[in-house]
Amino acid sequence: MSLLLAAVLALGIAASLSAVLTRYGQAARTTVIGALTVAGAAGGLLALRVLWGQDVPDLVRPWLIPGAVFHLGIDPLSASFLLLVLLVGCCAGLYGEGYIAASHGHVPAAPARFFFLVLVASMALLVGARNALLFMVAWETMALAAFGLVSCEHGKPEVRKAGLLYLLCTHVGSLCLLALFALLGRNAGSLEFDAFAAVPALPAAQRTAVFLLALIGFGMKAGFVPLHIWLQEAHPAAPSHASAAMSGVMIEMGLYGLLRLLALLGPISMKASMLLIALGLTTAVFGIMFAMVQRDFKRLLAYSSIENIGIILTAAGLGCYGLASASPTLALLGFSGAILHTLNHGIFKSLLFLSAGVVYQAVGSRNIEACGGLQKRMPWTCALTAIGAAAICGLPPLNGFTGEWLIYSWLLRPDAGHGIRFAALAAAVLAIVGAFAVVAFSKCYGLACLGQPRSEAARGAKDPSWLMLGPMALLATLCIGIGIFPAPALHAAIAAAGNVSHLSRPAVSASFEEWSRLLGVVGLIGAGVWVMTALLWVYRGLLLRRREVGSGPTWGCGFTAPTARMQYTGSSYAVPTARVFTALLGTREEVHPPLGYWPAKASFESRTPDPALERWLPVLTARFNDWLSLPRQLQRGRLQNYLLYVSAFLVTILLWKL
Amino acid sequence: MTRVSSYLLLVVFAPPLMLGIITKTKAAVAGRKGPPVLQPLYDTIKLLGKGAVYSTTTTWMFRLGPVISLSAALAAAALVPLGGAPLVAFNGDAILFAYLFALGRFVTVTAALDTGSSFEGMGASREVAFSSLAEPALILAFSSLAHRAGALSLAAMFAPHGGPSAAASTILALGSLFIVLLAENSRIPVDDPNTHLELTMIHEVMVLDHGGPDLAFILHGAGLKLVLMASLLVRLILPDKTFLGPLGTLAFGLAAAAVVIGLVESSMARLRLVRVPQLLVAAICASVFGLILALR
Amino acid sequence: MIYLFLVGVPFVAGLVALAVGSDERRPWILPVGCAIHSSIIVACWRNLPEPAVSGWFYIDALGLLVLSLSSALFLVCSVYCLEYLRLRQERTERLFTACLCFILGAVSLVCVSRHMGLLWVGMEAATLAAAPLVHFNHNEKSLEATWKYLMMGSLGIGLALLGTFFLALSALPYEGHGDPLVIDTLLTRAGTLSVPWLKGAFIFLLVGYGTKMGLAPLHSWKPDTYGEAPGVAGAILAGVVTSCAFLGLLRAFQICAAAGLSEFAQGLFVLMGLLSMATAAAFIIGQRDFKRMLAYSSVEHMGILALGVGLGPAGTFAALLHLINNGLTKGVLFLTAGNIHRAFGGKTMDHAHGALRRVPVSATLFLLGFVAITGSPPFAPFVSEFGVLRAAVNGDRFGVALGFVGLLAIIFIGMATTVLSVVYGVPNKDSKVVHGDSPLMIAAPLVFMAAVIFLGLWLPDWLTAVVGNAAKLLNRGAS
Amino acid sequence: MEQLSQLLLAFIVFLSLYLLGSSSLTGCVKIVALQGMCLGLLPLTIHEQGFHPRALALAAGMFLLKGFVIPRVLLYAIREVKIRREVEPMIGYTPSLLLGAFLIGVSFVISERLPVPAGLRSSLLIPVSLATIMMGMLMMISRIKALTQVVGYLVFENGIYLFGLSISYEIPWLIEMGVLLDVFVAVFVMGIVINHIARAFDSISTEKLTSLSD
Repeated sequence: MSLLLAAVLALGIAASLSAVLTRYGQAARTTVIGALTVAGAAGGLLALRVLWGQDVPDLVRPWLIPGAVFHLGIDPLSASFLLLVLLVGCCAGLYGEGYIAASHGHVPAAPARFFFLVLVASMALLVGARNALLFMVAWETMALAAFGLVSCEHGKPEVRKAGLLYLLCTHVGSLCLLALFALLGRNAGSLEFDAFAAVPALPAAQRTAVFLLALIGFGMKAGFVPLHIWLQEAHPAAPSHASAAMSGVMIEMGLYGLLRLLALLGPISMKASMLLIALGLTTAVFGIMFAMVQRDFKRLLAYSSIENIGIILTAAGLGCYGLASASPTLALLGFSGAILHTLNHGIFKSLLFLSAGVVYQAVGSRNIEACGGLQKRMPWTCALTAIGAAAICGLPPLNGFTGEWLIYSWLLRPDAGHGIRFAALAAAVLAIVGAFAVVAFSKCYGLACLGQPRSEAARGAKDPSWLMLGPMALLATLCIGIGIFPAPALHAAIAAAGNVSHLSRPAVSASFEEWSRLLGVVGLIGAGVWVMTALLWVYRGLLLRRREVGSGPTWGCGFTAPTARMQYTGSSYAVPTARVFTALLGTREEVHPPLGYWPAKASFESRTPDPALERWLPVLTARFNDWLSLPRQLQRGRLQNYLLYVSAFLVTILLWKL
Repeated sequence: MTRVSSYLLLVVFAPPLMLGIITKTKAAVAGRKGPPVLQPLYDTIKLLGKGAVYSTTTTWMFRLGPVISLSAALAAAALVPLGGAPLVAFNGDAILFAYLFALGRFVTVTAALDTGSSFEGMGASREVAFSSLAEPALILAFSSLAHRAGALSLAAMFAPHGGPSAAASTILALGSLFIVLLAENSRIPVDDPNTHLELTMIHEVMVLDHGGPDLAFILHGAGLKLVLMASLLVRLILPDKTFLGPLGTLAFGLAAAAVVIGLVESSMARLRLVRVPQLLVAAICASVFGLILALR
Repeated sequence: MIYLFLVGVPFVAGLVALAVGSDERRPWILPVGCAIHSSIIVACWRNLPEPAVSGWFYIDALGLLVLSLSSALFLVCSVYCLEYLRLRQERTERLFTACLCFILGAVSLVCVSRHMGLLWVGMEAATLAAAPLVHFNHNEKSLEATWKYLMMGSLGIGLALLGTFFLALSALPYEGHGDPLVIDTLLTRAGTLSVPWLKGAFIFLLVGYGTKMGLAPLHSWKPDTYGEAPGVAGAILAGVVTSCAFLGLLRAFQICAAAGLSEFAQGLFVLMGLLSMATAAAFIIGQRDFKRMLAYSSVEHMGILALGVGLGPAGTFAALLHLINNGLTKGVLFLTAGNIHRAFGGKTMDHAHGALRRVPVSATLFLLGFVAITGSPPFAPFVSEFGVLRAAVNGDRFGVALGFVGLLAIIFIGMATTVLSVVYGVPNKDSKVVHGDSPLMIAAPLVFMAAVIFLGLWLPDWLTAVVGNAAKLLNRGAS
Repeated sequence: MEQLSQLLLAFIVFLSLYLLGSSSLTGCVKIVALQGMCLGLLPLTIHEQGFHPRALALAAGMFLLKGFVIPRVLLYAIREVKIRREVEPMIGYTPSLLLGAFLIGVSFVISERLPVPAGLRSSLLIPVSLATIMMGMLMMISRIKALTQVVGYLVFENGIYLFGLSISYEIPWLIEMGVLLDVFVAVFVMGIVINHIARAFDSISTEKLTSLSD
C-alpha cells in the first residue's frame, strides 16, 4: 500500500516542484519524467501484485476531518483501474513534455504540467480510496485538475466556454455524489466504504435515490447521454496529452465509481439493470452517430469516447443483469467485458488523442479537411494512428476486439436468451455501432492521413520528436499485443469483475481458465492474420521483385487536372451513412445551388449540432431564466422596498409563529 | 490433415470457380456462351505475374490493404466448416468471423482513400454506409441461429438440424443472410460487379487504382468472401452427410449457390442507390422476425 | 481585566488613529493594534479567563470561536490595509483606520459580553462604525450604499433592541437574581421564562440580527454595501460583522433551546436558511458585477449557517465550522476581488476580463476562493457544507437536503459563469493597467487561502474541540 | 395616574397617525418633538413607583433630547437643504392613514398573544408601542425624502422606547441609555449622510438613490 502512497506523493510533489521550476524548463521536464517513472513503477508493481493474487493490507490512518479516515485499500478492481491510470498517465505525461516543448509557448507549460500531474495523482488516489470523504477529495481534485487542463489555453473564447461548461457539469455531478454519500452514510453511520457494504438492505425509496444519484453523479463524469454535453466541448479544448488522460482514463473513473458502488452495495434490480443497458446502448449509438459527422478530429474522438462509454455501460448493465438474476457467470462475463473494454479503450483512445495532438501541432487546425496526405510526411505518426483507428473500431487482431467479443459472447449466449429477450437486439445495436465506428474512423484516419494534402500546412508536416512518438508506440504495441495475447488483460479484467460480482477466488480463476482459453483462440487467429499478412507481403514482394513497378498520378477517370480539393471531404464521406439517420442527427444544411446555365457562385454548408447542448439545454435555460426574472424584480434599488421586506417579514412571522 | 488439405483446396480454387459459374450462368441466361468457368483463375494467375503502377499519392496503406484483406478472409476461412469440421472452432467464433470481414472492409476502404481519388472516396463512403446496415442483419441472423443451435460457433449454428419447428426461423435467417451475402459481395441488386466506371459503383470503384498482384489479392479475397458466406448458407440447407461426402456436398452446394446468384443477377436490375438501404432494412426485419420465432 | 484589554485595546488604537497626524504612520496603528489583540486572544486560548463583573463578561467556547476568527481576519486584513492605504493616497484614511479599530473593539465587546444588552451595544457600535468604511470612496454610489446600509442597519438594530426588551420581559416577574439579561441567569432560569415573550424575543432578535447578518429577505442592503465598499471593508463586513450578528442570534437560540423552544427556533432557522440560499441563487445567476456576486454569496452562506443550526446538534457543529471557513474564504475572495477591481478600474464582467493575465496571483486566488466557497473538496468549506448536508440527511430532512444540494448547484452555476469570465480570457486593450499585484496585497489572501486549504485537509484537534464545545452549549437544552 | 398614562398613550398613537397624514416637513418634525415630550412624561406615570429619582432623571433627559435637541438638529437640516414639503409619497396620505389604522389593529392582535407583564399600570402600553413601531416603519417605507425617512425612524425609535418603559424599573439604566445612544448616534450619522446626499445630488429625494440594483 505504501507503494500507492509513494506513487501519489511522487506525483504530487513533482506537481508542485514543476510549478516552481517553470522558469528552468529542463529541470521541470526532468522532474516530471522522473516522477512519472517512479509513480508508474511503484503503482504498476503494486497493481500487478494485487491482480496476480497477492493480498495487500489496507492502510488506515486517522484523519482529523469529521467522518473521514485516511483509508487506502486495493483490490483487483482498484488495481486494474490503477494500472490503466498509470499506464495512460505515464504515456501521456511523457508525450506531454514533448508536446509542450513543441508547442513553442502555445501551451502554457506551468499549468499544463502541474494540473496533469495532479490529475494523475488524484486518479491514483481515487481508486485506492476506501472512505467517502477521501474519495470525494480525490474525485474533486481530479475534476478541478481536469478543469485546469481544459482552461489551459483560455485566451480562446471556445476554450473558455468549454471550461465553464465542464466545470458546471462536473460540479453538479459532484453534488449528486455528495448527496449519495450522505445518504449512504446515514444508513451506515459512517463514511467508510466497509460500513456501506455492511448495511443489510436499504428501503426501496432510498435504493432508488441511491441509484439515481449515482447514475447522475458518476454518469456526468462518464458522459452518459444526455449528461455528456460537456464532453465533446472540453476534450478538444484541452492540450492533447490532457485530452488523452481525460478521455482515456478520467471519464472511466465514472464507471469505476459505479462498479465500486455495485461491489459495495450488491445487486441492483432487474429493471435498473435494463435501464443501464438501454442507457448504454443509447449512449453508444448517439456517440458514434455524432462522431461520424464531425469535422473536428478531436471532437470526433470525444464523441467516440461517449460511444465507448456507452458500450462499457452496456456491458456493466449486463453484469448487473447477471447479478440480479443470480447468475454469477453472466455477471462475471458482463463486468469483465466492461473492464476489459475500459482498459482497451484507455489504451487506444489515448493513442488516438496523442496522435491527434501531433497532427494538430503539425497542421495548426483540428479540421480533418485541412489535413490529408500526412502519411507521406509523418509516416510514424500515421502508422500508429492507423493501428489506433483499427483498434477503436473493434477490429481483430487488435485489442478493441477482445472486449467487444466478451460483450457479444454475453449477448449472443444461447442460455441468456430466455431471460433477456432483447439481448440479441442489443447485439444488433452493437453491430451498428461497430459499423458506424468503421465509418467514423476510416474517415478520421483515411481523410486526415491519406490522400493529398488539403492545406499548405499539411504539406509541410513532419514527424515529431521521439519523446512524443515513443509513448504512442508503446500504446500501439499494447494494442497489438493485447490483440494477440489477451490473457493478461483478461486476467486483470476478470479479477476485477470478480470483486464486483462477489465471486470467490477459485470461482474467478475457474472462470478465467474458461474464458482465457476461448479468447486465447481469438488471439491465435489474430496472430494468424498477422502471420498471413507477413507471408503474403513477402510473397507480393517476391512477385514484384522481378516486375516493373511504375508510378504515376492517381487515375482521375479521364479527368486530367485533378486537384487536392476534388478529394472526397470528411462530410461528404459520412453523408451516405448519415442520410439514413438524418432524422436522428438533425443535420442542418444550407444550400445555395448555382443558378442559371453558367458556372456561378454556389455554396453548401452542413452542421450537426449536439442536440442536448444546442437544442434541449437552451430551452431549459430560457425557461429557467424566465422563472428567475420574477424574483429579480425585488431588487430594484429602492430602499423603501427593502424596508418593506423587513417589516412585512417581521409582521408575517409574528402573526404566524407567535 | 484432410481438414487442412480440404481447407487449402477450397481456399485456393473455390473462389475463382464460383465466380466463373456465376458468370457462366448469367451468360447462359442471356443466351451467350460466356467465358470459360476457370477464367477468373486465369485472370488471377495473370495478374500475379504482372508488375504494378502505383499512384504517387499512395503510401504503404495502399499496398498493405489488399494483403490484409486477403489474410483476413483466409483467417475467416479457418473458422468455416469447409466440408467437415473447421480448422478452428470455439464458442464465439461467429463474432470473430463477422469482424474479420469488417477488418477486410476497413483496410480496403482506407486503401481506397489512400489514392486521394474522389471516385474511390465515393466508393469507400458507400461501402461503409451499406455495411453499417448489413452488419446488424448478419449479427441478428447469427443470433437466431445461435439460439437454435445452443452454441455460438459457426460449425454448430450452420448445421441442418432442428426439424420443422425451427424451419421458419431458419428460412428467415437464410433469406436475411442471402441479402447480406449479395450486399457484402457487391452483387446485383446492390452493386454491379461488371461495370467499373459508373458513378454508382461501390466495391469496384474502390479498387480502380490497384493492379498486378494487389488486384489479384483483392479479387481472390472478394471471391473467398463469397465462398465462405455461401458455404455457410449451403450448410444450412443441405444435409451434412449425403452420398457425395462432405466435401462433395459442399462443392455441389457452392455450385448451386453460384447458379442461384447468377439467376438473381440475370433476372434483376441493380437497385437505385437510395433503395439499397431499404433492402438491407428488409434483411434486418427478416432477421428480427426470425429471432423472435427462434426465441419463442 | 483581560476583557478590558480585549475591548479597550482596539478602542484606544482607534482613538490614537484619530489623533495621529501623520498619514505615513497612521496605518501602522492597525497591524500593531491587531497584533496585540490577537496575542491577548492567544493568551485566552491558553487558559480561559474567569467570568467578571458579576457575570457580565465571560468568554465561552462560542465567543472564543467568533472572537478568534475576527481577530485573525483583522490581523491579516490590517497587513493588507498597509499597502491598500498607501495606494489610496488621495483619500484621507484617518476615519477609515479609526473605524476599523472601533469595529474590532465593538466586535470584541459582542464576543465577551454575557449580557444581551451589552451585546446589543456592541453590535450597534460595530454597525455604525462600519458606515464610514462603506463611504470610503466618497462617490455617489458609495453614498447611496451607505444610506441604504445605515437605514437598514438602524432598523435592524432597533428591532434587535426590541427583541432584547422582549427577552427581559420574558424573565418577569423578577425577584433579585442580579441582572435578568445576563445570559447565565437566563439559562439557569430558562424553565421559568414566559414562553410567548420568549418567542417574541426570538422573532425580533432573528429579524434584527438577521438583518445585520443578511439573511433573506432582510439582506437587500448587502449587495449594495459590499459592492461599493473597498474590498478590505467587504472582507471585514462579510467575515467579522456578520459572524458577530450570527453570534447574537446564537445567544438567542441558546436561551430558547434551554427553555425548550428549540424546535420553534430551528424551524425559523431552516426557513430563513433555505430562503436565503434561494434568494442568493436567483440573484447570482446572470450577475455581471463580481463584488455584488460575492455579496449574494455571503447571503447564501449566512443561509447555510442558519440552516445548519436549524438542523440540530450535528448541523450546529457543521455551521460553526462553516462560520470559520466562510470567514476565511470570504477574506480571500473580497481581498482579491478588490485587487482585480483596482487592476481593471471596474467590477463588472464588461470591464474585467483575463485577470489571470494582468494580476496572475490575485486571479488565481480569486478562482481558488470561488472553488472553495462553493464547497469543493479539498477546501475547508467542503467539510462544513457536507456536514450540513449530512445533518439534513441523517435527520431525515430529505426535502431540505434536496433543496440544499439543488440550490448549491444553481449558485455554483451562477458564480462560475461570472468568475470564469473575469479570471480567464484576454484583458481589453483599452482598459489601462491601473495596479498590478503587489506583495503585501497578495500576502493577505494567500494566508487565508493557505488556512482554507489546511483546514480542508486537517482540522486540528483543539479547533474541533472548541467547535464541539460551542455546539454543545447551543444544544444543551435539547438533549 | 393610570388614566393619565392611558391618555398620554392614546395621544401618542394619535400623533403618529397625524404624522402619517401630514405633508409639511417642518410640521412633521414638530409633531415628533411633541411626541417625544409625551414620551418624556410617561415614565412618571406608568409605574407604581412613579416618582423614583431615576425615573425622574430619565424623564428629564428624554424630554430634552426627544423634545428639543433632535428636532432642532432636524430643523437645521431642513433649513440647510431648503425643502418644505414631502412631494407625492409612495403611498398617498389617505391610504397611509388607513394602513396606520390597520397596523394598530395588527399590533393589538399581536399583543393579545402576549401576557401583560406584572407591575405595569397600563395594558395599553404594549399595543401602543407596537403600533408606534409599525407606523414608524410605515413612514420609512412610504416616504420619498430622506429626511422624512429619518422622521419615520424617530417614530420607530419612540415606539421602542415606549416599549422599554415597561421594564424601565426592572432592568438597569443600560437599556435606556441604549435607546438614547441609538437615537442620538443614528440621527447624528444619518444627518451627516443626508448632508452628503444633498451636496452630491442637489436633492434629498431617494428617487435619485436607486442606481444600485439588479
